[in-house]
Amino acid sequence: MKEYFRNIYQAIATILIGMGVTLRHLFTRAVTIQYPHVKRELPSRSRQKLFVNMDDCIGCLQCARACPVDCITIENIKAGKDEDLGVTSNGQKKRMHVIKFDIDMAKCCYCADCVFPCPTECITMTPDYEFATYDRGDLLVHFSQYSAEEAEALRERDRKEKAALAAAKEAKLKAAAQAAEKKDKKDN
Amino acid sequence: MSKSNLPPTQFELEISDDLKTEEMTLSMGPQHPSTHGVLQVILKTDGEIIKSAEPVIGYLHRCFEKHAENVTYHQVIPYTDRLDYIASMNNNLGYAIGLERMMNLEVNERAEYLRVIVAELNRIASHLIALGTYGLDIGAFTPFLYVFRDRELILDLFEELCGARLLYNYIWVGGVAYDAPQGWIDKVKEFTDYFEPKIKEYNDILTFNKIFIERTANVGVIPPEVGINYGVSGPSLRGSGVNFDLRKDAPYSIYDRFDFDVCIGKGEMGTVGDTWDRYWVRVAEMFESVKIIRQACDAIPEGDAKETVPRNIKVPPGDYYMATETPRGELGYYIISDGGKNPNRVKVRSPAYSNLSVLPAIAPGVMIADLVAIIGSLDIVLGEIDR
Amino acid sequence: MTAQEIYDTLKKKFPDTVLEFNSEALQPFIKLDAEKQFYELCQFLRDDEAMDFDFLRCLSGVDYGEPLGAVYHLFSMKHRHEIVLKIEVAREGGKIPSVADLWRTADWHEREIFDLYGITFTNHPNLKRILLPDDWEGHPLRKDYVTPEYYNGIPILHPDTKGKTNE
Amino acid sequence: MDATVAFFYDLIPALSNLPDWLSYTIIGAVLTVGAFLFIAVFALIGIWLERKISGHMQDRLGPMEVGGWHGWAQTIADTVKLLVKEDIIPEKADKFLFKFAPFIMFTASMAAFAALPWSARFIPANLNVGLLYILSVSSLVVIGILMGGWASNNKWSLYGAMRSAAQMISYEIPVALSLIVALLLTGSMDMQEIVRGQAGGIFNWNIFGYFPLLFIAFIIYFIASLAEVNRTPFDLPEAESELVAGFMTEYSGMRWAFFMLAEYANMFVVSAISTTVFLGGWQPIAPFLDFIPGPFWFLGKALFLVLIQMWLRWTLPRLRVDQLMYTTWKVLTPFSFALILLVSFIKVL
Repeated sequence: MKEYFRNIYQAIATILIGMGVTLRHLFTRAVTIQYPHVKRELPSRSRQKLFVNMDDCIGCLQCARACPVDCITIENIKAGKDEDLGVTSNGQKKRMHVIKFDIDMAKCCYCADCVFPCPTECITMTPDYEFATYDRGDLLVHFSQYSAEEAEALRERDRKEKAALAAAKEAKLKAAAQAAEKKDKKDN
Repeated sequence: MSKSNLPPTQFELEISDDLKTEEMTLSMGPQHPSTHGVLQVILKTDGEIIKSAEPVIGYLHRCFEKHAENVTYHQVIPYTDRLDYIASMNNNLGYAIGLERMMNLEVNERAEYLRVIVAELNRIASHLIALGTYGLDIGAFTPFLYVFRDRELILDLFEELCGARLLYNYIWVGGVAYDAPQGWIDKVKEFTDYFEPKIKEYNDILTFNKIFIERTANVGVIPPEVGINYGVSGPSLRGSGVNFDLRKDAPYSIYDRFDFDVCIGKGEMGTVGDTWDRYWVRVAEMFESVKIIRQACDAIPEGDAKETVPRNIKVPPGDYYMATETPRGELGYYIISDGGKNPNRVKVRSPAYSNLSVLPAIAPGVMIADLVAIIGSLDIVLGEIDR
Repeated sequence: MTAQEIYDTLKKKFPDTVLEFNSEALQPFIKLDAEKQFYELCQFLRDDEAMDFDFLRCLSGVDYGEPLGAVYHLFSMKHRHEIVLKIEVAREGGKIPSVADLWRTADWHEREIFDLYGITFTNHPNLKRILLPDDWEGHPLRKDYVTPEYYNGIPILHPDTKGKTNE
Repeated sequence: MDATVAFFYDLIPALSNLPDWLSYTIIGAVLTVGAFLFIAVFALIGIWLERKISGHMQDRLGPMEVGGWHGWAQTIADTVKLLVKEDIIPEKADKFLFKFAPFIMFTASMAAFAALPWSARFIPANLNVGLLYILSVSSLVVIGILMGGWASNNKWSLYGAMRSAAQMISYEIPVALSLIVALLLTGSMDMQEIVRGQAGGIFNWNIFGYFPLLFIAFIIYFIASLAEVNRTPFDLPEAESELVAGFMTEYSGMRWAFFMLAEYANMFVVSAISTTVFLGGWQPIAPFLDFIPGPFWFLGKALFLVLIQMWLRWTLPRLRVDQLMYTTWKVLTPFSFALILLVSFIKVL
């Protein structure tokens, strides 16, 4: 019997305590913010959208290799001997035409693993978080500064160079083989 | 209970023979408000009383272990974040320490302290969610938002530290990804001072509420032998009165330097090992975490936290099982290395996986409403169960 | 008890089952033969007063290249000691006696290994797939597993969506 | 009906020139439409209030966007959305019962409005057993819930329906018993009579009669009425964390909106009954405040009780089924019996 009344007393008392808590909160300031109208300043380390400063990129592929989800695609063309592509802001010489530097933000897992290995600190995560789109394709960001024609021209040049190189190599091999043949004949 | 392994039941139904009853099969989930994700439980019920419950998992399987074999050691870390997404820091930690032990790597002192601070902060954040969702399962909505309010502050701290709010990729092999920014340690201290009184508020509105106690005490009792036999760990096992905390029993990182208690369930409101005890262990653990964080903040040395991070992770061939105490229990990484760039095998012994497996043993005989309470008190995260 | 002592005791009691002991490794392990008295050995480990391994921490399947294997990490709550057991079985038709009724943890873990490696556990109460759908083909964690292209007519491999949405 | 007809004849003298059947029909139709409009408006305001109160209790703001000032038009927007939503009936459902259930529930709660005394002169139907009438009509609600839950052909809905049947029938008893305590004091079931008996300021209200006996009766009635209208901590028929949405699981769109309307109408009805029986109905808080019209007091007091219902909802967890039964049969019912005994004993003395 005592237990019974104690239970009732406890129920009423704890319910009143709980109601006290909620009543107190009814008159405290809300902690939420009205998002689209009020925006929070994100800390500088905030990992949101990726950004690549192409002026500094040397096309070393470190970021693409570090990415655990393969969301970075880079295509490089070696610069010609007489071409000067300038230097990066920390003094490294650029040796590559980076004709393609695509980041698929739809795949990105925001781990920032690509940021650390970059030797020129050109790939960074920015605090920009508002990049929702209606089309998933729009999340594919092209960073390369080369236009499609320029890229194609460079590719063509590279193909030719490679072909020339291969031809030269073949010629060299042939010459070597001929020389060997001659030698063989001589020996015999 | 003897060592025979019959599942115990809460109470046997007494139904007279001439009463014609029929069992009903009920599929709870995978879309259900209180299965904490995509868990399905096939229930056989007699009225509201459950005859048997069979969890069906795998709806969130993301092939973590297969992935881990195909990426480099370092690239596994972002994937470990996604196991238990409520307590990512703790997931990073176990994997990193496992590899460090295999590589025999000393870790920078400051990094060790930072690791402990973030791991304990994350433990608080995770327990807060456990509290809130548990209240939600019982039907109290308001505490849920109070805990989110305070968890947000922890996430803000993390965001300032490493830029991410949920999936941190912060604890690396050999150290941490970022050193603490200026004044961050003070902010953590400020947070602990703010947070401690808040726990009393949760107690007022939820923990000691009579209805809440009635709903949770004496429900879903896991006897200690059963819990151990089923591999239950963490707060769920400690709620049954078993003193087993890897931070104390097999200290990793620098946990042996801190003074804290292991909280175990004492059956204050009912039987030892009931859902209220499991809940209460979590509340008490938040106090302990605050204690650890305070000590760590006071003792943290100056230095470069990234000093000991190796450029290339070369793991000698061998295998190692690294178990750490996450908010949910013993998280084990069984890592096998063949000396190559990628791990040969990363097996995750996820605590929630084993914790959930005890459900068929304790569910029979309880009501549907109690089943919800039991699932809530086990504090499962399906991301970790299904991996 | 140290791993060495455990090994000595086991070697004495189950000379056929215990194959090899490695104390050099980071975590000393005992290699066992699955076909001979494995279950009895596990029962002994659990029930013996001096052993009292009541907590099966982890049970992992491993692909060792040619053979498949299972690794048991045992822990005693009372004595706070631990031991690692390793088993190797044949790639095709490998069988291990189930310990699910000794440690109920093993129930789900064995199902998982069956699911992902295809090792059969004899006497398991409910051996079926756990993580993957019941009608999945193959055992994905084997090293020689080839991802199928379709599952029930659903493409598995993600089409390369770079630059466009999937139409 | 006579009082109401007289009231309307006073209001619009032209009505009295019409034949009786026509004027009665017109008055009836006007009252029905009025009640419906009142319920709709009250539900709109009530849901908005509920959102705002829960928001502020939880340290947030609640709806703020639609309509400008504190999102006042949010519920209106939601209603429009519900109205234009696709009407989905599960294929395996019992279609007739499924369609019918929300309206039964709504009709039952609306019927109770007929006997609420709004002011000294205005009561739609002045029955001499007004209280009994309200109690009996409002218990029809359970039929609507049971029908909806069964017809949905969903196990969760069925659970919700079964729970609500058990719950509401059990809670009828403490509701009725605690009202009897007050009736003993007033000696009438006529709503107007009950209110008139409480004239003369706050201390003459029934709640303070034989203090604290009737105060306890009021608390019992309030708790039991929470169960009657399925509010937390007794919201087991809905129990979103256990039964998804209970008997409403399969409902959407307009039919769901009717369930919602009925719920809020019920909230108002039970509050109105406690206002009438315990809190002095349309009587002002003190005699000198007589100049403020009755409906203001009546509405104000009822709204106050509705607010307390909301306050409780956002504070408390939910009971389990057996604990719910425990509460009614082992706590509320014995207490109200004891009160009846005590009050009648005192009365006899």
